[in-house]
Amino acid sequence: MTDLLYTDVEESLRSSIRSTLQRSLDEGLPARLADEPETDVSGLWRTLTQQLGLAGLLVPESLGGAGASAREAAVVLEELGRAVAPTPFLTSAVIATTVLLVAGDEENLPALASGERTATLVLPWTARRGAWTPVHGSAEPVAGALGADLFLVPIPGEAGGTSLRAYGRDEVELEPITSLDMTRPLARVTLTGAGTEIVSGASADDAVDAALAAGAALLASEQLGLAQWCLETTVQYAGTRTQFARPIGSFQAIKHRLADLYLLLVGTQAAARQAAGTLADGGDAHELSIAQATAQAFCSDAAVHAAEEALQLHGGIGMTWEAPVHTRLKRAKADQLALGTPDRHRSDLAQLVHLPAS
Amino acid sequence: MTDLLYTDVEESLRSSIRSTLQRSLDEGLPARLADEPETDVSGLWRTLTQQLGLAGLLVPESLGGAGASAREAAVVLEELGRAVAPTPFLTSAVIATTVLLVAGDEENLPALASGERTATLVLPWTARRGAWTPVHGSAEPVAGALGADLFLVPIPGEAGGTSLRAYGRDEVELEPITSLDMTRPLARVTLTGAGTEIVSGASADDAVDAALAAGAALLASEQLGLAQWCLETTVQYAGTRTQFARPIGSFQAIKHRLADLYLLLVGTQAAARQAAGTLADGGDAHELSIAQATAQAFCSDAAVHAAEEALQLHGGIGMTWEAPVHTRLKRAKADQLALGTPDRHRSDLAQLVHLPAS
Amino acid sequence: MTDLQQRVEQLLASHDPTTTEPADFLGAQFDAGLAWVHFPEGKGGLSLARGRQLEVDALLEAARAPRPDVARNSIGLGMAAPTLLAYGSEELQQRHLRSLFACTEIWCQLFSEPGAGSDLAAVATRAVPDGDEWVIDGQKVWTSGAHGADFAILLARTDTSVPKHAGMTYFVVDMADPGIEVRPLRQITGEAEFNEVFLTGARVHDGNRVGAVGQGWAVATTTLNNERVAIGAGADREAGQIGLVTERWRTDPSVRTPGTHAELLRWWVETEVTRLAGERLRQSLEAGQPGPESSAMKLAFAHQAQKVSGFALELAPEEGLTYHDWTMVSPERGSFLGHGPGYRYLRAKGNSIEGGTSEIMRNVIAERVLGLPPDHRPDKGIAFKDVPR
Amino acid sequence: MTDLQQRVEQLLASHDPTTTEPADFLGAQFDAGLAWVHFPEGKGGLSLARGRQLEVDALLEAARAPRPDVARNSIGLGMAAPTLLAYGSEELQQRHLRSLFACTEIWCQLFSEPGAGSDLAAVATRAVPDGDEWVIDGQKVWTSGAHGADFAILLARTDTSVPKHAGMTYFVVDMADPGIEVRPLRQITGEAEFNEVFLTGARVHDGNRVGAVGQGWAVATTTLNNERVAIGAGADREAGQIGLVTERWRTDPSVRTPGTHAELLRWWVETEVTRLAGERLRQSLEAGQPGPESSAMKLAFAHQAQKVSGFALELAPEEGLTYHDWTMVSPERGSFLGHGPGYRYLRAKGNSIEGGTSEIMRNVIAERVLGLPPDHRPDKGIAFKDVPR
Repeated sequence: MTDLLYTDVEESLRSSIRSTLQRSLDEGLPARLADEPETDVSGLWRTLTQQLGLAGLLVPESLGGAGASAREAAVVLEELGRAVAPTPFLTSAVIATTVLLVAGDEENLPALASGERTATLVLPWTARRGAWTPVHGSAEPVAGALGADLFLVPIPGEAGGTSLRAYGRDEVELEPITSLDMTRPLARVTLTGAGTEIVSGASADDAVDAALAAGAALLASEQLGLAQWCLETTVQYAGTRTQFARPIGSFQAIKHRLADLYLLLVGTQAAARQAAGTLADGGDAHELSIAQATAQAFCSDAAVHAAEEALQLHGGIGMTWEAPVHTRLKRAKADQLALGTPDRHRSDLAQLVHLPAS
Repeated sequence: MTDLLYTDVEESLRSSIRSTLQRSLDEGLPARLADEPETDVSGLWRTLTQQLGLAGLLVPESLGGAGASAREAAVVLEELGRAVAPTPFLTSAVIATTVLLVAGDEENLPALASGERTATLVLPWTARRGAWTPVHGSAEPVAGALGADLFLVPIPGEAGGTSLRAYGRDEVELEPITSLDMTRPLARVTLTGAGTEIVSGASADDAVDAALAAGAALLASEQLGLAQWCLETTVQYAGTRTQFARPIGSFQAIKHRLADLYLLLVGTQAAARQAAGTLADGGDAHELSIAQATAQAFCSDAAVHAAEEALQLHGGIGMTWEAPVHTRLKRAKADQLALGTPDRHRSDLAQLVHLPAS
Repeated sequence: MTDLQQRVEQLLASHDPTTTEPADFLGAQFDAGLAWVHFPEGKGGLSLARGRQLEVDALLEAARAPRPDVARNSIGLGMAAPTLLAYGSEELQQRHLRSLFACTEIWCQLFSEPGAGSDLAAVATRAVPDGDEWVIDGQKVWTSGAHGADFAILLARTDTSVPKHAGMTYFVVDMADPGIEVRPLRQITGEAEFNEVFLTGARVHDGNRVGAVGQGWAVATTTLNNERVAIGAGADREAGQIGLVTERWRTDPSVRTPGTHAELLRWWVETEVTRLAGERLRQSLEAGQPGPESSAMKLAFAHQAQKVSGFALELAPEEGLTYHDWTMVSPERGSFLGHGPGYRYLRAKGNSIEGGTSEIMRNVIAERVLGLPPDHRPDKGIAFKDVPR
Repeated sequence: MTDLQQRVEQLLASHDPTTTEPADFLGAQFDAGLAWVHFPEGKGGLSLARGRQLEVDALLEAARAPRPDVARNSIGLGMAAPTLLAYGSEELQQRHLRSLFACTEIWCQLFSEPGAGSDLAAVATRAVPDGDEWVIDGQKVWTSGAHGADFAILLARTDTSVPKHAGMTYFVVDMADPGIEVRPLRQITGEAEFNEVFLTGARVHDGNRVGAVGQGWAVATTTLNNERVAIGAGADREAGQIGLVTERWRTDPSVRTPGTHAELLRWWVETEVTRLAGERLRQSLEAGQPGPESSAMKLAFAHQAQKVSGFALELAPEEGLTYHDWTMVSPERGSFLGHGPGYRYLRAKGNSIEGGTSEIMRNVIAERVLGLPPDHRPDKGIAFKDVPR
């Protein structure tokens, strides 16, 4: 079994990120991005990159990175998820970085690792391992494209295979899409230049699949962090909000719902740690896929449920724009749809664990 | 819209049955039947038949019956379900009677209507409209066979069609099956005689289908009555059982669960009344089928849930043989499997309401 | 032809539904006793059974007659009218019922407060007598349509020396009073469909009191029972969120997967059963008065609207990731089925909060329908001013 | 080779696992400190980390050495042992720990009463001092294996003049006492897996007291925390009810429908995640002591066992309508996976009741893990004898 707990190093990384986010991320920013989508949020990413080296976390030291593993990246995502921080960590430092690592591209990685440039994989944000098609001219909705410098695009290559190509900012056209979650805004990406081929054929497919799999595996940790924020915030609110001359958290029905939510998060945490741990350990590809699909099938719904319960138990307050609960609900719902819905991951699992439909 | 309420006549029928059952049905009998399956329960049926004419409820007056409709039969089933009364009402007075009525058999109906004889349709108790096959030699598990005098069996006829035949007690062999619900014990029925043909071909299929549809439509009312007993009994228990120096029904988590159960039964009642009412009204066959499949898809699970909640909220007491809760749980679970599971009825609905799978 | 049909014929004959101004037609309908046939004569009704209104409405519908603007004046029509009938003075009834039905008066509701949400009886807005007037100070919240309303029904505290339920009084307030300030309250959808309302020295004549001083809770309960009954009476099959999903399913095979099919069928059954339950409730209400049973319908509708609207996003995930527009607007009326799937998902979250949270509905069912013993209420029997807050 | 491995080698060398009597082998394992390595030396352990027991067990397993009969003596091994270690006198520890591990002493538990189920602290069984003995009178219920047990752990009331939690004391009771009568208690499965136990003037020497007089609640909490942790630590994938269902699915295509497939996959994911959560709990327990967190695992296992065993009947409905046998028997040990689908469905209903109901587990999580404020407790601070019952 992989280690499902957190190491001391991971806990210390968590503290650093949490305190940096507390200092550098204005709590009102996530909601404000809906009204002011042009707000420049690059300062936050710069801080996280320069102070904590997050951009190059998964990049080997030889290429200017920290040489850390998926376990550490998962802890980062838990904290970014808690805060619904608008950063390109998942899209650039996890997914695009994995594309380049698996494709063996050493040219672009140093700039990504240093945070000098950010990249994104150009596919619909709903794509998942084994369930995507090469891009014909344009793709939408693409996450991490707005603000990116480098666009990694699998397109139909010669002779029917996939050609994985890198495009600069001047080789693509971006149209922002009004998104349910404006802290991870989406865009339509249209290819206008020729790009540069990185790899082609099976190697291209493998790189894209590995990146989508890593994204799905680690998205579970973002969902975990977000869900834990929802539980903790709601427990705190229920302990202080008074109705009927009692804190509402003393009402047994509220207590039992929060207990059930705690139980759900115990599972969410285990599933997310399993996906991150097995990804870090490497090992049997089939077991990795099971862990990833299980994590996405479970954690996606769990995070949505946590955010929905948080909203409901905050009552009218939760329905207001002013309270921060809605920013988590929007991220949770968008995350549920990202990188494959739970329904799609369950049907992957049916294949993986030999439970045929008929 | 069909009338979803109860008429005064129906309410008065209900009172008669309830008081007759209170007088004539020993509360401990349902559980005792597991230990003493040979117990003669025909006295109860005789009382219900002689005093209330239940055996001929659906039979026209010209054939010696009461000429009542599915609405009244539904009320009877609500009361029989509450009490988990071991009677052949559903199998003989509803299903077998409908077979004969639709087949236009006037020979056997008078004896059924008077309660002199009871009959059963010989098909697995899981059969449903459009999803059964003619019996080759034997069938199991068959409900209502033990104690029956007349066996209505669709068998493969000449030229590939169905031959619907009546067999006497001496033309079949019965092997009792130890059943989850011993108040409606099952059996294996083997045909040993030749029987007498009632109808054949499409008329035979129609009679069987109509009977299974009526059975499914009215089983919902049995499930309703059973579920209401569970709610009422549990509300009463929760109001008197004290733990932590409070009646457990004053704990909000218990209250909310019982409120949710009430809500579930509001739906169960509406669905059951719709199935009974549309069946009684006649009218559009397609709408009837929708009402029946909806009722079975919903009420089956609802009754199981009601019984499961009753058991859980009775705590350790509920787990004992001595408490009557388990008799409802066993009937509810058996009813869920009877005449088509909710899953099967939902897939019928997909066809009926044009929501194709792919 | 029944007497009722004759009356409708007469109305249609005397007021051509295609040319008469809506307000005039509705006024004439009120005068003919055809507004609410179960109301008394002279007050918009004919003292008939509640259910017979359906006959009138069907005939008027067929004649394409003007109808009251239920969406814009739901508070007035659905809540203020039955409350005024039950508790209002003759003068209040005469002054408001007709205009309210004609929708020349739009109404809003000033009940909830920041500290009195689920615990509505904890309203702290004070009404202090001053001659034959009352002076009102406090803050109300979650008021829909306050910026366009002419009148409000208000629940205020008139006595803090008695337990909370005993110290409230119910008023009709003129929203034009200079002591009333309305501010938009933005929701998670981006829209400001509701308002906060600040009352600072607002004045109300004692003639605008509804019910006795201290009787406010009973009056408000009538209002709320009528609110809850309004939800979901007698809808068509596949009405609401489920209809949008089934339409998508039928017209767009690309959304179909075996897993979503199984889920779709479950929601189809649940919503169909709830529709039947709503119809059953409507049938029983045609005879009687709304009671706590309608709380169950509100619970079911909220649950299903939320689940089905969430499922809709999973069904078409690329579309689900988008949103129609985040620009803050103050719509004249709320919409549950408008804009796009993301909006509907977010807006449905309010269904289990507004008009009494689902938790409060469950309390109501448990205690008032099932008769379960009450939970601990530390403020029971304690003067409002002495309850720790 | 580690020191621990060496010790195991020595044990296996001195006691041939294939020929030594199980009780002798287990006694020797205890003496070697290999029974519970986290226990102190001389008491079956070596004061090592709890998790290192796994190494020992793996080696003994590989050598096919006799293992303690966990099913028959789960109360002794899982609950009495850690409680005796934490609170028992040196003499009690010396007298019982070794025999208990060797399973020459079988234990049962006398906690619950007809009036003290969820509210376990309401036990009314009295223990009255008489010289250096205690005289016990009362009725216990839901005792598994009472008819075959040698000893029992008992919670009894020794002082009714203080609030309920303060007036209990914990004892070890010899089940051979003539004042103890055991009657089978039949369950909904038809079996009598549990007992009612009637204590009438049963006598217990004060040396059999565990912990101080009045400390019984704290001692019992240790017992219960150890009970709950025993549930579901580190199982294999598809262990339990889900494995029976997946096996059926894989081997019998006739049960497959699109709807049940969707449901099967949901249960597969849920049970797999709970397995991982159990594994994570096991990993964290290797370092620390069981705490209230394990309540969450018990909740999850009970819920899933019930749902999946119910689903199994729907999957094969003809079989689901049958039952293996209703004859009343008193099995030596309970079985969750035996007999047939109907039995498993019924037996699983007990999972959310025995060892603390799911409702109590949720209270524990809410108050002790999440720190939510307590609910109203009318008996708080009131002498047991003055609490209305």
